[in-house]
Amino acid sequence: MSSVADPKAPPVNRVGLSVKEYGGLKSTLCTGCGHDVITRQITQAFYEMGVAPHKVAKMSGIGCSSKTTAYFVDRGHGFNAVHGRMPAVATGAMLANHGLVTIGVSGDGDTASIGAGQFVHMLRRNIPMIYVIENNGVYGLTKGQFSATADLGTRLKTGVVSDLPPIDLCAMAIELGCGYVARSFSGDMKQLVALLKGAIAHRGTALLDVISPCVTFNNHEGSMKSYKWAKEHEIPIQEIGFVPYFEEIHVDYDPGTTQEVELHDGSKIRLKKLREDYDATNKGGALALLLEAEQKQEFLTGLIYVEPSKKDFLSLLSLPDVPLASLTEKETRPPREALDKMMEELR
Amino acid sequence: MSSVADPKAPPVNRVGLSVKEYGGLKSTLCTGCGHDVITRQITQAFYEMGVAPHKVAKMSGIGCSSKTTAYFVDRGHGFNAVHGRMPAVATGAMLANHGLVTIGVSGDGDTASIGAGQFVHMLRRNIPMIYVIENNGVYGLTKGQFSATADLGTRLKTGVVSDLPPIDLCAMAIELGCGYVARSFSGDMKQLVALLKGAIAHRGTALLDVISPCVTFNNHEGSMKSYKWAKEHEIPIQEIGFVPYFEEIHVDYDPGTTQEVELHDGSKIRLKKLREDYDATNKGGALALLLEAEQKQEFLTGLIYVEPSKKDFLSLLSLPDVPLASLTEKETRPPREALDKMMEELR
Amino acid sequence: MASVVLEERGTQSGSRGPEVVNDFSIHVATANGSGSMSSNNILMRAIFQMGIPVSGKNLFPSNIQGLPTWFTIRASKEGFIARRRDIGVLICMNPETAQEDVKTVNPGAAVIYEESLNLRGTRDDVHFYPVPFSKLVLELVHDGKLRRLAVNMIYVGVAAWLLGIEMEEIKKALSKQFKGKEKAVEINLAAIQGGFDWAARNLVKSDPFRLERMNATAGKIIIDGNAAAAMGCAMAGVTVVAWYPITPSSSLAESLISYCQQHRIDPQTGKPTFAIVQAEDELAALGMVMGAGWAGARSMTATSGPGISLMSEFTGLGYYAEIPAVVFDIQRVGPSTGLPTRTMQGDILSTYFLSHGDAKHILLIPGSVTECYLFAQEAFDLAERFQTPVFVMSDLDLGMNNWMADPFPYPEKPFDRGKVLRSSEEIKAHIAKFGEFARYRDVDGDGIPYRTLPGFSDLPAAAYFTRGSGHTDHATYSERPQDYKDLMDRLARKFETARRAVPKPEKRTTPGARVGILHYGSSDFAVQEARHLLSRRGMPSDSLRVRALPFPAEVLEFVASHDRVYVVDQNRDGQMYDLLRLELTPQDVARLRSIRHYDGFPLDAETVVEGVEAGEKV
Amino acid sequence: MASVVLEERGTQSGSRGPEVVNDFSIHVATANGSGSMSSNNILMRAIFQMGIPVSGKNLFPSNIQGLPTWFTIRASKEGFIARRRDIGVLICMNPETAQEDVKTVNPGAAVIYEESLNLRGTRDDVHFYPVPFSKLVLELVHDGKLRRLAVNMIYVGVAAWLLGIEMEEIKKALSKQFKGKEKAVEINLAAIQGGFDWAARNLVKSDPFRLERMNATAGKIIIDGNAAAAMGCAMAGVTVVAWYPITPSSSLAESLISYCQQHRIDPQTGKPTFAIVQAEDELAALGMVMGAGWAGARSMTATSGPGISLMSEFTGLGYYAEIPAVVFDIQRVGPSTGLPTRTMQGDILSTYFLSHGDAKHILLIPGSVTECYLFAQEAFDLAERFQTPVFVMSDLDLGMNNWMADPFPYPEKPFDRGKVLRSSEEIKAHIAKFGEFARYRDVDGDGIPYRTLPGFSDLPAAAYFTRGSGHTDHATYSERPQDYKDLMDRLARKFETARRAVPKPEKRTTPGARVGILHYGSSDFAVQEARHLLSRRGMPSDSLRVRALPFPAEVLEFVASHDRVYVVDQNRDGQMYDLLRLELTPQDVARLRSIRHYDGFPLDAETVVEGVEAGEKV
Ligand SMILES: Cc1ncc(C[n+]2csc(CCOP(=O)(O)OP(=O)(O)O)c2C)c(N)n1
Ligand SMILES: Cc1ncc(C[n+]2csc(CCOP(=O)(O)OP(=O)(O)O)c2C)c(N)n1
Ligand code: SF4
Ligand code: SF4
Ligand SMILES: [Mg+2]
Ligand SMILES: [Mg+2]
Repeated sequence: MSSVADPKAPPVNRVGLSVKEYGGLKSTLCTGCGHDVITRQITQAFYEMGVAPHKVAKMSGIGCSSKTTAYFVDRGHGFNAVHGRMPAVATGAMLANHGLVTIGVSGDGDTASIGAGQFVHMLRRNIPMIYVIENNGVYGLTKGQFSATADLGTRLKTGVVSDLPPIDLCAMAIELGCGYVARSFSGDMKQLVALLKGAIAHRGTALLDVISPCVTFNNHEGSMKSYKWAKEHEIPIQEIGFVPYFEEIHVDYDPGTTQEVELHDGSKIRLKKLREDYDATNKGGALALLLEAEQKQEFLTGLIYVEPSKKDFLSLLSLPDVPLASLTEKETRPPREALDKMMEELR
Repeated sequence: MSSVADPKAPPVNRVGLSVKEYGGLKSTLCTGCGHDVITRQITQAFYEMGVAPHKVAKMSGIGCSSKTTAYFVDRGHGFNAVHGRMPAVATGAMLANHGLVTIGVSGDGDTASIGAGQFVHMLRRNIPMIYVIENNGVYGLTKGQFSATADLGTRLKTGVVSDLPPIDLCAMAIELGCGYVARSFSGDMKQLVALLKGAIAHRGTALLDVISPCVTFNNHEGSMKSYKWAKEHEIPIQEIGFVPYFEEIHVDYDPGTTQEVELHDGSKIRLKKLREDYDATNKGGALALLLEAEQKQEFLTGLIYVEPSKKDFLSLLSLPDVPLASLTEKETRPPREALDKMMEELR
Repeated sequence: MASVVLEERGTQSGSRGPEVVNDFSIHVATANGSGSMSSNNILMRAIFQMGIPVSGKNLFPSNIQGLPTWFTIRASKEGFIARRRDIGVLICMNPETAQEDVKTVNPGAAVIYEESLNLRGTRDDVHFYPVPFSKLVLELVHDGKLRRLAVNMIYVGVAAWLLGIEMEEIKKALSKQFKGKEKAVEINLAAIQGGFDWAARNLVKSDPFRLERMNATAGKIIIDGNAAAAMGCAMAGVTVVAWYPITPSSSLAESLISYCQQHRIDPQTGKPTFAIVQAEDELAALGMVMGAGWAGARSMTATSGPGISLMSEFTGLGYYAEIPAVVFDIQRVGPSTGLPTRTMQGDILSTYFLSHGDAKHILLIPGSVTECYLFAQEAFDLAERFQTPVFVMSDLDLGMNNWMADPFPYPEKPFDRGKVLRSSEEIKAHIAKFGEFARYRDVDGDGIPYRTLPGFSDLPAAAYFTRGSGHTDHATYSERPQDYKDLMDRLARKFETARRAVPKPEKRTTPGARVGILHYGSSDFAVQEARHLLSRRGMPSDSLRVRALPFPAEVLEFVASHDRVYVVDQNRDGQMYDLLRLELTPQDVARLRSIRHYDGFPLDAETVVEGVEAGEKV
Repeated sequence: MASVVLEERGTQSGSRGPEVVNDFSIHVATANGSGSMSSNNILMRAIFQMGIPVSGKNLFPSNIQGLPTWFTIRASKEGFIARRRDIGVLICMNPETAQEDVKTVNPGAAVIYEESLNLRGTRDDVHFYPVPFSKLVLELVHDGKLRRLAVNMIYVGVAAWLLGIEMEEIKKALSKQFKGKEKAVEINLAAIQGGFDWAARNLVKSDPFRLERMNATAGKIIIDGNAAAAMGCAMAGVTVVAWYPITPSSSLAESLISYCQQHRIDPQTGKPTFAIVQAEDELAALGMVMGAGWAGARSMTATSGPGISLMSEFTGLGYYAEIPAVVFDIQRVGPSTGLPTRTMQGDILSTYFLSHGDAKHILLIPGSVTECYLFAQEAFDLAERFQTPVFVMSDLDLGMNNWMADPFPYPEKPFDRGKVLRSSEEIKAHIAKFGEFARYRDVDGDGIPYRTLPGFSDLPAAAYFTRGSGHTDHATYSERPQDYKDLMDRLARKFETARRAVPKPEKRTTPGARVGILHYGSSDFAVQEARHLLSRRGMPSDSLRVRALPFPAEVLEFVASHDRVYVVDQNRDGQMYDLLRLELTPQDVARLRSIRHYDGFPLDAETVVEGVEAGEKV
């Protein structure tokens, strides 16, 4: 909770910044687009966590969803890359500067269709970044064709029905060893902001598959990614509380009904179970849950799987503390002796 | 069982061809390469199933493994495409001519590294083809770098150790709805040929992830894809029998210990359980099994998951019986009236 | 009140000059996704139905809702339908841009605008017509949900009154637009009529612009190039389509889907004679097309710049392994994502040389919607004849905008399926004639080998192995230097054969012309208008429109036979100009001048005129 | 017996002509993976250590074991180290190709072969030396497992005896080869000595070829271009490397890994000052490089043709969004998979124009291992200076073969990190000077803007948004025609600045020369030898080696100052010849002639001589 000095001044967070200073440009998305709701939650989460905005790297591909990185934290650097290949660009940025707090925003087309390959390898490497999929089951920016996450049997306005099974990006992520896997809904702001704060606290890829209705092309009767459908079908598996490491509150909770998980930075995420003793730290159980949800076509949300201890890619490389990007000629050009030695071996 | 007329003549299969007529060019792989063993089993399986060789389409990407399509059934057409993108080419070929019996041969690099994206979408579409991964954990043709299936902790001759988790292509396939998922070992010919015959009998993508040691770059002490390691660690989960639809034998079996599954063409695959009541038709169980194997670093082989009834991509398109490739101007150029109608709408 | 004021302005603006009849353009400024598209179509069609040559261009943003969009309708009694810089009539519906929009019009222009925008003060040399659209819509449309769209119908009515568009034709266009939807027709008609009546009661016309019936569009159609190309593909018997959505090519694939569903269902079986697949990306799309072409289908994909870049590797495979494929590139502004909704001819050079290594490709460049239809068919014949990827280089202006044309002719030419041995009989006959079947052997000197198809014949001789690596003429693997050289030389020979087979350029002459204009694709409309203007100004010119690469001999002859030839490119680097320099003799290169237009807007005649006049120092 | 017969042959073949000393090539034919590489290296190094200029070329198949491989060692007292067509000494170890191999040698050549191959009958104009290798190996090597490899050491001994290679130098080379591995040295030495002794006892020399000590290699090194380039990258302070294995570029990345592990570990922390990642494919590799370059790292990738094709889209992003990146293209024979283990300069043109839309790139073209080392460093400076992808166009011949060179100089020039504002102070100073920070504004006329780096400054002004779509000079999204045009014009201006900054061409002259030879990259060795031969035949010539694109002014001047200029391309389509035609005046284009070599083998001097002589109708 932020200390308010001047009563007229807006409240500020622990680094002394107001929520305004985490804002971005005015959105150019359709009024009511689910993506804009997510943008607001991202802004809020970065503000509440007191992340230094200039350390934020906002990576995205191409799509309406990918545009949103311009709409938050404009004191951070943004990179709107090419379609479906943002994970590689984010990986490169993190290699150059592991001090960045990187958030990738992508769409279901950007990730599950053209981007499936890079998505797989980002997860395998466990690149330390938050990866948000603004999932509306269609290609919004190209006017509403089905993406690879379109639900079986869902219908476009044109009447076309999706006859291929959707790719469950959460299941895929868990399968590939991702240590923070959540599904949410842009209509469920309270849950979403908690999950985002947890993602900021996690070290490694934090995946959020957020159902985010496309009001223009996929929000009608018969769509299974509409606000209406999602609202009616959402089944949260937990009530999610988040206790940041920098806040010293001790509320007791009942371990029987609530699971507490300590994250990399010391923050704690509290999962009040709404589904009889579901253990979010059990990989097998998580996969089973998703399979069951798929078979029953249930729309489950919450922190599906969490495993905070897994090593991320950068620590495997044992990089120096100074970011590689900060190294200068002094540190990176070998001395004359080194060259002489190399030459000697070639004589 | 082939009927032998002239005692001197070689035995022939039900379409009257000898096994020789399913052969190909001489292999140019290293002597002892696991891939050559697989080539022989493929030859044998096509022979025993009596597949018309000229109907066979042999698709591959780039790699030592991908070269092998030239070494069997050279009365079929082969297509050695580009690296990692063979699934798309195979998909196109099947769209043009669904009468082809298509087998794709790929490597772990070709499939799990550069090919991950197309692999995912081939599985999602359930393209009717046999997809064999000759998995040696390295890029053989480029001299032995790790691929994305290299096991955690495995070591190259150079001493480099793999510190990323391997991608389990079988788990991925099951996750993505593949209806025939098997893991085998090129050293286990009996099992492999049975699985291949089952794959020919299946309609839809039939995935075989075959551990196939690279004797030149990954067959040393410390490698977890060497003949030695595989031989010592292989744990078959079933003993596999195959009864082709064209053979009328009735052997009784004990449903308690053996699971019989009828495949698309009427053939039956018999799974004599070696692992206490493992049910290969249970998706959840299959995923759990693979997860357990991963955690224990067990090398399980057999038919891990089978679901013969799932619709393949071509039937979803309800294509005509005549292959599209056979259609002529007569069937494919709309009549004058059609054009007139289109013009009318534009006046 | 307004009207009075207006009259005065009208007088002041001193433009009681001569009437301007059937020769001006109407510019409608709205916000994207505000549903003005139908209104604009109705305006355009009504004018068209009055027998007046017309064209409609949509200048839209890469956005789904909210950003500014402009629609320009050009009426031209002389039949010029290129973009025109000067705006006669402006309809301001977008508060965001109104101030800017007014600045862009010519003195004497008519400006219809939402009253509350208060534009009157901004200029005193134009005719202002303030209209209380937001008030009117409340009276005219009772269902609140419909108002956002219906308000656009009101300006149709106002414009109809102001310019003399016949209400009968408006009604016809309206019911065509909402075919079958009675309710919609009714509501929108009320709005249009309401706008018309209000204008009649409250406005006094002071501007010179008027439309009157003539007879220059009888029997003609209006269509966009992508729909025309799709129609051509359907008529060409395409059987396998793999695509990935990308602006401005998506509508080609989507029109193709609907044409095929209507006209490509087998009457006997009721089954489709085609398969259309939305691929996961462009690499996969072309990969599928390659597989299908190899297996004997007529296969195609449609994309734009970024997709072309991703197709580079597979294109090289198609060139080297000789696999037929048709690729439509509906060009937009690059490089990279660039301006996805703006037009350019920016991929000509990189597509001609697409792929690493030595490779050159056949490019067809349609210059009208009719050619989009014809070249789509030509492309499949050439792809199968030459067993190689063929690119149809359209662009956003041609592909997504509305163009007038004569009805398309029914194809008389039978399909050319190329040198395919489709059965054991044909293979046996081939062997009898040539001794054997060798997949990559040039048996008759044109550089084109024969091919068989997988699964079509059980003769052992029928099978061959396709690969992107070195191969002999028997399609067996080879690293022999001579085998490689022979193959590459034959491919070069095949390309020379193609030079004689691709569509010849289109030449237009004016007596006494010493200078020529060489252009291609959608530039034709502006270039022909420019020639007209140049002639008027005493500078006759000939023009040659390149319709395909490699250049047929006629192209070189045209250059050789003119003092100076102005090459018109819609790109920064003069890509066609460069390609010409690679094939012309030094003497002829000396005749070339380069005119380049690259701001994302379609080319207009003035730009060409200015370029030529600058060069000729008039 | 053998020897006697041989003597007769020797006599008969009547080649008791003059001795050929230190000027011939040795051709070793073996099977791939048979472990002959070490033997060949030892032969080459021993000759090198005798002070004789030498080069070694490996002609290997795209296969790991079993297919034929040839290794050619050229000794040249004059220091010519290009490929040479005629073979003086042939060592036949591969039964598969022996018959063919013998046909390829010149009359009078010496042929060492495995006795059992029975080649004697095949020709009577060469000197045959049958050697019972398989028998000998049984006697000489007791450990059966080692015989497959050791048999190759025997021919080293035989050749040493036959050609007069000093055993002392052989021993030195041997222990260098198996540094530290005592046992291996011992066993192999036994085999070599055994071969030597057997030859001394059983052969009688009848051929004219001999090697004798001279002093032309003192202090020189032998290295392949990929190792040299890797060394350059390590010295250039590369910090992020992302690569995907592909022949012939893999060894660049792999050498870089080992050089970095040895020389790029921070002595204080013991941690690496670099990150090298094996990406999942080339799209990802360049994507990572882009991300790293954007974030401030010196980042690079290495690939070959197919990878270049896959990098097309990201390259366009780098050009348009202005992101530094270094890409090594070790060219091999394309298109498609082509001949992966053969050499060509086939990607020059497509890489120069890589990406859809208008784009041109800086290409550096090293012509020696020394330049591989130097240009690797130059590339990082240029990439950061011009904020764009820079391509280093090497090839398989240069990259994977062994070349003699003087030791590389230690870099004196400090890094050029380009216009980067690395701290709040620098940003404030910039704002003070220019009023504000605008990421894409050209503040000083060279077309190059300033940039900041993510995370380096908390000034709100420091942050900007990078995108591949249209943008203003403030890096905000824009579709305004003028913004687009301004950006593209500035990029063209920046490219002109680069024209003045890239390495100038290297000119060599001969008094009285009227003709010039213009070439690039690995062609230099053959071209300089060709000039030598041409002069001898009375035709002096100058040469200009292009070392970078865009062409510096000197290139145009060279052409203008010669009657005829022969452009030497190692590709089918004369790619550099074409690029020149795009920039020269018509008069100068008329001076150009094109010489093209494209069979996958390295260029040799004869080809150039023949080309020039044909053109000059000598
Ligand atoms: C290489 C390439 N292919 C195609 C496109 C066209 N395109 C732009 S966005 C998009 C899909 C966006 O869908 P999604 O990622 O779900 O984002 P959404 O708009 O639905 O939020 C496509 C296909 C492109 N920009 N680049
Ligand atoms: C686009 C592209 N990148 C890289 C290569 C080089 N390359 C050829 S094969 C191969 C990997 C092969 O590994 P795998 O698929 O496992 O087959 P294996 O040789 O191990 O059987 C690579 C990287 C290529 N041919 N094309
Ligand atoms: S089109 Fe859909 S996804 Fe795109 S902005 Fe509009 S509502 Fe959002
Ligand atoms: S390198 Fe390995 S994979 Fe390739 S052929 Fe040899 S053994 Fe087989
Ligand atoms: Mg979407
Ligand atoms: Mg492998």
